[in-house]
Amino acid sequence: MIEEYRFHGRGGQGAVTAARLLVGAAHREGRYGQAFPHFGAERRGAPVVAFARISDRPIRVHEQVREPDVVVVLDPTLFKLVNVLEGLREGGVLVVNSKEDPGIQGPYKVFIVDATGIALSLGLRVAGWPVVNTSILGAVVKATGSVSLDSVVDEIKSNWPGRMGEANAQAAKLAYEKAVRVR
Amino acid sequence: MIEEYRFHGRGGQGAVTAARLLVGAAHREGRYGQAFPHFGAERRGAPVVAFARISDRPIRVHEQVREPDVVVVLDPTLFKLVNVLEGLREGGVLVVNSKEDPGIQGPYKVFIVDATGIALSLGLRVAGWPVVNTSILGAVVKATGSVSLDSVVDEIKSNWPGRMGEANAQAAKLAYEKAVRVR
Amino acid sequence: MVRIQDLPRKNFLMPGNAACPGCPETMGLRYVGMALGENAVLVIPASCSSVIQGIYPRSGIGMPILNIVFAAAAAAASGLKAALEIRGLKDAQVVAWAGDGGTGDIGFQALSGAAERNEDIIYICVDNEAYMNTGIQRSSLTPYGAWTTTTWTGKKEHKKDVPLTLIAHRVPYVATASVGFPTDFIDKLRKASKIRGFKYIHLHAPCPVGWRFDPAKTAEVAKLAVQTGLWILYEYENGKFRISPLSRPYRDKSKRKPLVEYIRLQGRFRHLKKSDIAVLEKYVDEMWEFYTKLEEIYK
Amino acid sequence: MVRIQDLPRKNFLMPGNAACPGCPETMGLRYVGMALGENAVLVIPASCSSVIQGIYPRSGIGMPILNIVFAAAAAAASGLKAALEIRGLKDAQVVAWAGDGGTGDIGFQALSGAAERNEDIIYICVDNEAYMNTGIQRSSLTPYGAWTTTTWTGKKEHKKDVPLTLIAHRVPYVATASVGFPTDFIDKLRKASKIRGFKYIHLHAPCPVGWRFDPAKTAEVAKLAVQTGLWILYEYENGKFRISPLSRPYRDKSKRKPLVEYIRLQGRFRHLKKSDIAVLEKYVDEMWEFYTKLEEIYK
Amino acid sequence: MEEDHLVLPLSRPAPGAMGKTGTWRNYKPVIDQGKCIKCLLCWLYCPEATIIRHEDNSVSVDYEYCKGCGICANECPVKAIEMVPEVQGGA
Amino acid sequence: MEEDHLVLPLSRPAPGAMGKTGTWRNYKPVIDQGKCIKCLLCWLYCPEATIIRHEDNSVSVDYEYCKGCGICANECPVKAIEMVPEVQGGA
Amino acid sequence: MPRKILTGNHTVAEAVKLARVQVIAAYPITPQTTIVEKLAEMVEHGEIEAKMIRVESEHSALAAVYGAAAGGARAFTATSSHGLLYMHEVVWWAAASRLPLVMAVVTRAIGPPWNIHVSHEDIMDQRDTGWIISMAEDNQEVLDLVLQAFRISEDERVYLPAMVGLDGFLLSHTAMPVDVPEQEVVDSWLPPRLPRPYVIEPGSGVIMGNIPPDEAFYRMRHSMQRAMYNAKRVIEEVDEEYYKMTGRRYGGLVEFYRCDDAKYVVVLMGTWAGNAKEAADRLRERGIPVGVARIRYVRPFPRERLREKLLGMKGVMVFDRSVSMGRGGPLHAEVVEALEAKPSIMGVVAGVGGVDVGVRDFEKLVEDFVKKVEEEGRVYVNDYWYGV
Amino acid sequence: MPRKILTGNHTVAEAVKLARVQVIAAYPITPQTTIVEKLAEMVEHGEIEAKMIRVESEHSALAAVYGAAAGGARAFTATSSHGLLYMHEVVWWAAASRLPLVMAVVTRAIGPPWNIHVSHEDIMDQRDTGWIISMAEDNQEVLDLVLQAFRISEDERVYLPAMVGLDGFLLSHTAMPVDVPEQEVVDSWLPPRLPRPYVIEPGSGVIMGNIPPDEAFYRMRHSMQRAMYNAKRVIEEVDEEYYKMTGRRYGGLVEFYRCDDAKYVVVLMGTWAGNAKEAADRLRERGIPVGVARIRYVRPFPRERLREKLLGMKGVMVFDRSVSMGRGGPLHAEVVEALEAKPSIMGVVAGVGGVDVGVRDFEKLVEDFVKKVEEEGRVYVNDYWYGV
Ligand SMILES: Cc1ncc(C[n+]2csc(CCOP(=O)(O)OP(=O)(O)O)c2C)c(N)n1
Ligand SMILES: Cc1ncc(C[n+]2csc(CCOP(=O)(O)OP(=O)(O)O)c2C)c(N)n1
Ligand code: SF4
Ligand code: SF4
Ligand code: SF4
Ligand code: SF4
Ligand code: SF4
Ligand code: SF4
Ligand SMILES: [Mg+2]
Ligand SMILES: [Mg+2]
Repeated sequence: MIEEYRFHGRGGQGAVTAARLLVGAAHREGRYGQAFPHFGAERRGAPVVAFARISDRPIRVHEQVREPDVVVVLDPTLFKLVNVLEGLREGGVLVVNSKEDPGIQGPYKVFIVDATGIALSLGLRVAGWPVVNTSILGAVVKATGSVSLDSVVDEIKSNWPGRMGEANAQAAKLAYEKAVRVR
Repeated sequence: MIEEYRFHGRGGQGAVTAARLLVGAAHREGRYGQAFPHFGAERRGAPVVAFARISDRPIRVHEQVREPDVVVVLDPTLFKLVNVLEGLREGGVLVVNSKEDPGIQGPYKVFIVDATGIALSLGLRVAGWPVVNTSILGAVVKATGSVSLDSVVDEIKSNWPGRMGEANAQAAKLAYEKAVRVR
Repeated sequence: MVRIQDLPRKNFLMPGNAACPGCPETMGLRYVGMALGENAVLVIPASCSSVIQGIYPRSGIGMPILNIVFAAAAAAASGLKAALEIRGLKDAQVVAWAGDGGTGDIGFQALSGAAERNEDIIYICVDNEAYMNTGIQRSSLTPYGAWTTTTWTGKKEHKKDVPLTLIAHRVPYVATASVGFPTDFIDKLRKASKIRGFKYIHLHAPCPVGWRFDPAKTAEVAKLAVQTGLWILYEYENGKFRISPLSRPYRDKSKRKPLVEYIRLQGRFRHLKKSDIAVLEKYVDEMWEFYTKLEEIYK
Repeated sequence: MVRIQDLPRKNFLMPGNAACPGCPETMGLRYVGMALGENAVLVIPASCSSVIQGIYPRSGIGMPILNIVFAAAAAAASGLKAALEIRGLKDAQVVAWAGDGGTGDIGFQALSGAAERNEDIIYICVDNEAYMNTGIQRSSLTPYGAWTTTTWTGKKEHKKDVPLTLIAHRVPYVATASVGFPTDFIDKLRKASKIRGFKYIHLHAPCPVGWRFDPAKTAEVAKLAVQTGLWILYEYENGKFRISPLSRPYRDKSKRKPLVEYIRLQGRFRHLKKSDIAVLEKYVDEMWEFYTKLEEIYK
Repeated sequence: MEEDHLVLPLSRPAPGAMGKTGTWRNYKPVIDQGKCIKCLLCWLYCPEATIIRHEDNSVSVDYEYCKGCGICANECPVKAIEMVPEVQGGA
Repeated sequence: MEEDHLVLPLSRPAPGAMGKTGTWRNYKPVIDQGKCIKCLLCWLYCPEATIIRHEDNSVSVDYEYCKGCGICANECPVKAIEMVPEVQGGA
Repeated sequence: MPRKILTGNHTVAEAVKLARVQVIAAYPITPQTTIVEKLAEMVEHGEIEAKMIRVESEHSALAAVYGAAAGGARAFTATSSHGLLYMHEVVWWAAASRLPLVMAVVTRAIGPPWNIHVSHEDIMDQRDTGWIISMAEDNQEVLDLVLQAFRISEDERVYLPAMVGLDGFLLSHTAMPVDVPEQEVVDSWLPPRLPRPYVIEPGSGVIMGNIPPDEAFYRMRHSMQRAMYNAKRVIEEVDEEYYKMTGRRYGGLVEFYRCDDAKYVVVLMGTWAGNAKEAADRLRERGIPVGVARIRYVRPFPRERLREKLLGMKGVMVFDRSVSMGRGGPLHAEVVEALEAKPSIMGVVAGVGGVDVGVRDFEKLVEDFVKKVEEEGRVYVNDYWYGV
Repeated sequence: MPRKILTGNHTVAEAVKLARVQVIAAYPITPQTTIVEKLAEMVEHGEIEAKMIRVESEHSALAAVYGAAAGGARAFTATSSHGLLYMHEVVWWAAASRLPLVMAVVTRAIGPPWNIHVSHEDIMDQRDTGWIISMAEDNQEVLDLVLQAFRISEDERVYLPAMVGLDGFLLSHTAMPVDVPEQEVVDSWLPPRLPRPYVIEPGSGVIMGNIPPDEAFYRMRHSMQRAMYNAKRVIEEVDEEYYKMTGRRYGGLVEFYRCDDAKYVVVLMGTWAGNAKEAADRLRERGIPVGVARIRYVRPFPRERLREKLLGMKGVMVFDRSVSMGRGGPLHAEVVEALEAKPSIMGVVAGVGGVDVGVRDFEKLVEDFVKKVEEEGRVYVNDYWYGV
């Protein structure tokens, strides 16, 4: 079985990186994965999409993720702009960076976490923007259990050695703790 | 039947023009023709070759003239440099710009004319070189009878209107008169 | 110089286009529209401006555009102009609008050819000092020391002086401009539109994404380039060269703001060592020395 | 200047090559061989010099040659140099040898790129002022008024000043030379071979076929170009510009031979009207004025 | 009428060629009309043409498309424009 | 050894890549050794490398390849070279 | 109709003049050069009212006439070999822009080593680009094809640029008789170019070429292929019209020479077809029933016409004057394709321009194909465009 | 062998590093750019001992690495789409020079309109040029193909440049696991480049590319085709060797996936082959016996391998991610060719480079062909080179 993920973010928020880190974490567990952006001009602030696949077997499928198992929303404002639920499978998981229940209807499991708040509390900013892509991964782990928090933390640390890595790993851990299922 | 001609000259002597004029003359008589150079870098003084075909029917053959009916040599020194007789058919015609019998052996008709002398006598020079291509055409007419002298003269005049044309036409006429068969 | 109040109200740039926030190219495009109005017809080679147009079947730029392959702006513009002229549309202003890469690198030959033939077009180089559309790679117009994704430790060569090479072509009109000084740019465009033959305008266009500065500061950085003396505004017109009034004060080195003010705003220069900054400072001094003398030559 | 007697005896040009009688390009090639000897490796784009080599499997040029597509001399030379350097062949002199068309037109972009990167090569433009290999068509370096088979009534634009555009690139070395003054050319080549970085030498090369003069007069016409002041020999070296001793006398206009002496020898100028000649005369004066001032700037 | 053999690569100028770019914004320029001296600099420098210039040269913002770059605020000589965080995302 | 799959576009320097170019000649340079001052200008300017420079800097012509351009004669400062018509063709 | 002795290149120039071309840009290259020279002469002597842009390269030559076509002018260029390769990027660009435009290609070999002689690599190399590509056998046909190229290229059912190939030296430098129609005759048949399908000019409000969604891109490409298919009909029509005007017709996409009763057919294009016809005649004299199918249009490729005629032959011999290295002659493969292969075969064109083609797309397409084969026994489809 | 998560483009860079490339020149273009960026980073950080030439265009990029190859260095470039078109002239030149060289091509659509997404027009457009052309399915294969490309290109039986295609975004920007071999392992298998088949350097006395007689030219072209045929063997060998080293092999020229017991086969190349395999599996679950033939090398084209396997199939479906406008999918025509057509067919490659082919040549060739058909019943010849 292949798990399919779609990440919604804004240009500059690192949705693609989130997808890559997730696949990296799976890889640490001996699994296979694939991470790729939606191929368009990425503009700062503009809605962007990235995808990931994870599987126990090598993945040879190369198509857009049309019916994701998991949708990750890095920025709650995106609900107003795009249909983040498009194609989400029945019983699928939605993970949202949000302080409050987005009030989704449908046969989905919904998790929220205040990734922005966590990032800011740890001083994680780039060019003024809170770095939410690492923190939200913690929530994804909590929601799906597909990869372990340790793997995500290791992957984050090996991507940014030093202090940056520590803080980002800390964000993921905090998000893991704080994420809650609201539906 | 297609008559095939090969012209030997030197870069600057106008062998290609001679071939074109001959075809033009044939065209005036309602016949068909084809004139083309041997396709290489033409350098002043270097041996060059041009070809012509004449026929009563449209010509659709496009290949090098391999077995000419007529070989025209614009410069007698070429005998030493190239095998002007190559492929010349049995009974074929050789027309040479020369004061004296070149002493050719073989089953050919050989005509000579002092085209250089005629050109110089008429003041036909370009950049110091005697213009032999028009004069020798007169000899070709005499030797082959394939086209009429009038057609050649007309063709020459329409190519160079004015005095230049007159002189060149005169050269052709003189050569026609003076050409002699030596074999 | 034209007063802002007197500029036309009509928009030739459509909101909702695909430019990044704070984009200098859209700024420049607006000024082209203001200066040339309905007469402008653009020829745009591959660049940020091809993407800025947004997604078919809409366009974020409100002027007729012939998009063209990267290397061919000046050539396509030459042909387009010939056609419009032969069809009697004499007022049409054919404007090639190309980036620094499309001008000084892959399009340089076509540009030089059109200049030599003295084609009656306006060629504008919108110079953000790198290949921005493909994600910040070095161009020949990237300045010394600047980080790009193909010069991780800073570029080793100085910026190619494209307008000077155009002066060496002895075309009727060459000017430099800056998005920091729109009315100067608009004046130059309008002057160019009245000259027959080849007109070249080189527009300095600081890019927040590629230069790594806050998008609010595009105009500020552009102005600083002029005020520090790094970017000299001038005109070369029918054999006469003169430094534009806005730059003239900076002939006097003491009037120039310190170069570091400009450098410090930009992430691309973050890694610069003192010695690198000295190289750039020396470069500024040499440019001024040179261009001041050029005023003497082409008087 | 090197004495003729001291020039090496070895021939780097093979007799029996395919050049026309009186060819200036073969003259130039001989001097390259004399100057650089066994170290020279040529990169030759499409031009008369590609044909001059004669027919496979022989070559009429006695130096290693990489023939290359028309537009790519400077780029291929850059790569060749990189390879030889990385392989430790430090003494190799990679020489791009291109015509005026291959330099100022279709090869201009690659040239400019290599110059900007400051590639360690010698680029020689052998300038016979037209596309000779294809039978005398206009190039951007064809002078005003000259007949070619694409300018039947004479070219309308002035000669593109390619060496000046190279100076505008601020490369280490730019020089002009003439086949009429071989030792000057050889000196410049030898100097260039000792400089690291990009060296550009522009060799004036009157062509009897294309310019329509008696092949015996190639050197004579070349010398006249200098003596009438039309062709100025100079060097630009590390930011310093100086007119070469052989041309220096002609700063003084009265020392120059009348331009018509040069013009009258050439069939390509036969149709020139007085007014056309005046245009050329004015051009000469302006060039001298300009270059004399340039000596001031780059002192 | 688009024919099967003639689907041309042609576009027409229209706002929103990249969608409602106002949604890209993290900060929103708010003009204090009281402070504004109608110098039009914000209008001149706005890279998006989203400063609307009114008949009387007063100015307002087209929030549907304004990308929130902040240039208008930065260039306003009297600091009449403030960049206010959008509720969402920004910080 | 040329292999079937490896016929390379390579040449080697050799005289006569265009044949015996001496045959192109209409005029032939003849040096008057008596007049010659061994200045080597003819050698320097000859575009064909067909002025042979001897050990003692005296010169002679390689008639096999000399194309007869006449530059040597034109440049000889003492007019020691004469261009003589070849028997044939010339005038 | 006066008959003149003209080289192929001068024939091209005559045709360009007769077509009242308005903008010319070209860059010299052997053996095309005398076209440029002649046109320059005509322009400078006022024999033709056109602007000539003396560009600095072929990339610019095609870009310039392309710009002119976008500006509504009738435009022309010519090149050969390396020139064609150097402008190759713009060749693609011009076709997908759907602008009418005509280019003469004097065929020549590609180096290294340098070789200026005839070979078809250069023109065959353009066969994917979306240009109409024709090849002449003699200079008369050169004239006719160039004139017709303007008609076809400007036909509203087509709107694609057109290339006319003539063999280097064999035609370009060979003088032969050519019937040159009177200007009025041509004028009556080839009216001034209309500003179609669009013109970039002040007020036109037209933007050519900005980024589309992938699916729109795929539709645009499909529409080019449709235009190519339309061109097959248009070419045959124009051949007929031209016949009415001049008494000359060639058979449209393919000329079949003595094929009706042939058992063996030689397929080729260009000048050497004349030699092949002559050879066929000789072989027939010796009792061997040979015909010649001369491909006049490489693009659109006359699959159906060839199939119609050649499927029942005993032997077909395809002569290629070029090779697709590592495969074989390009005409050869396409002729064989036209004559089909053994299993059922379907060609699918998909995924072009990034359109996503995923597992389920494959699944569906293959299933449909299988069903069809099972039902119909044998299926053969050339280019199925998925979802257009 | 450490496994890393790499995008296709970074995989290319890793392979280039492992191959100890000495000279790199490349020009950025989406979606190739991150290759250039990564290599620039590696060079500047001393991770790879190479000279990087930051050229001003793709024409110069390929000319520069070509010059470097002529100078004896191992050289590499990468491009895509318009970049590939812009360098197209040099693509031809490099191949006929017979110099080893490797280029990565990130496949992308050609404009207008601008489109940066995957499409195979760009790489298929190179199929005549004389380059070895391979296409990867995933990033692991990208790495393996790039490394193998150096071996194949530098093999003395081949000496042709090699292109490795990877699909834009689908591979270039997709991160996936890649086993990266150790440097020593690669070193042991890919020794430093030898100065073969020639080097232009002081004292070499070698002139590359001056004009030959037409017949010599024709022989040179034939020798390229021979080298292509040799490459078929070399590629299969290298695949085996590589297997011994890494445990990975792909089947050489074509990968046949579940074809042995298939009745229907999908033929295609590139990344979407994965989707097709997945679809085949699903269809098989539903009882439809489908296989996939993934073309790994477009050049040399695996005619024989395809023929061997597919001739007996009931249905063959060829997927082209590009189109030769006015004909159809380029793979399609070539696959059909490999499966032969109905009449006897002979492909002749002749007249290339201007070699004169006259009436009698045709006469003789046709006569021989007829004789052969009459004697043997059915004849099929792909590329007969006349007189070589
Ligand atoms: C022949 C070709 N090579 C490369 C590209 C890719 N490309 C598109 S835009 C661009 C950079 C443009 O840089 P510049 O001209 O400075 O314009 P900017 O993007 O900075 O506005 C590049 C490399 C292309 N489209 N065509
Ligand atoms: C891309 C390309 N375009 C055109 C040509 C044809 N061509 C070969 S040499 C030449 C002219 C060369 O002129 P120049 O560079 O001045 O050298 P010259 O022949 O005068 O020595 C031309 C146009 C070519 N080989 N390649
Ligand atoms: S990268 Fe810079 S120039 Fe390009 S669109 Fe963004 S802001 Fe404008
Ligand atoms: S045309 Fe001129 S430059 Fe060319 S080979 Fe002849 S003489 Fe030399
Ligand atoms: S924030 Fe930027 S886009 Fe918005 S109105 Fe101000 S200047 Fe314009
Ligand atoms: S810049 Fe400030 S003062 Fe000027 S018009 Fe805008 S808001 Fe008003
Ligand atoms: S005539 Fe010309 S080729 Fe012969 S020796 Fe004298 S200079 Fe040399
Ligand atoms: S130029 Fe005259 S004097 Fe000088 S070496 Fe030659 S022949 Fe002797
Ligand atoms: Mg830029
Ligand atoms: Mg020249």
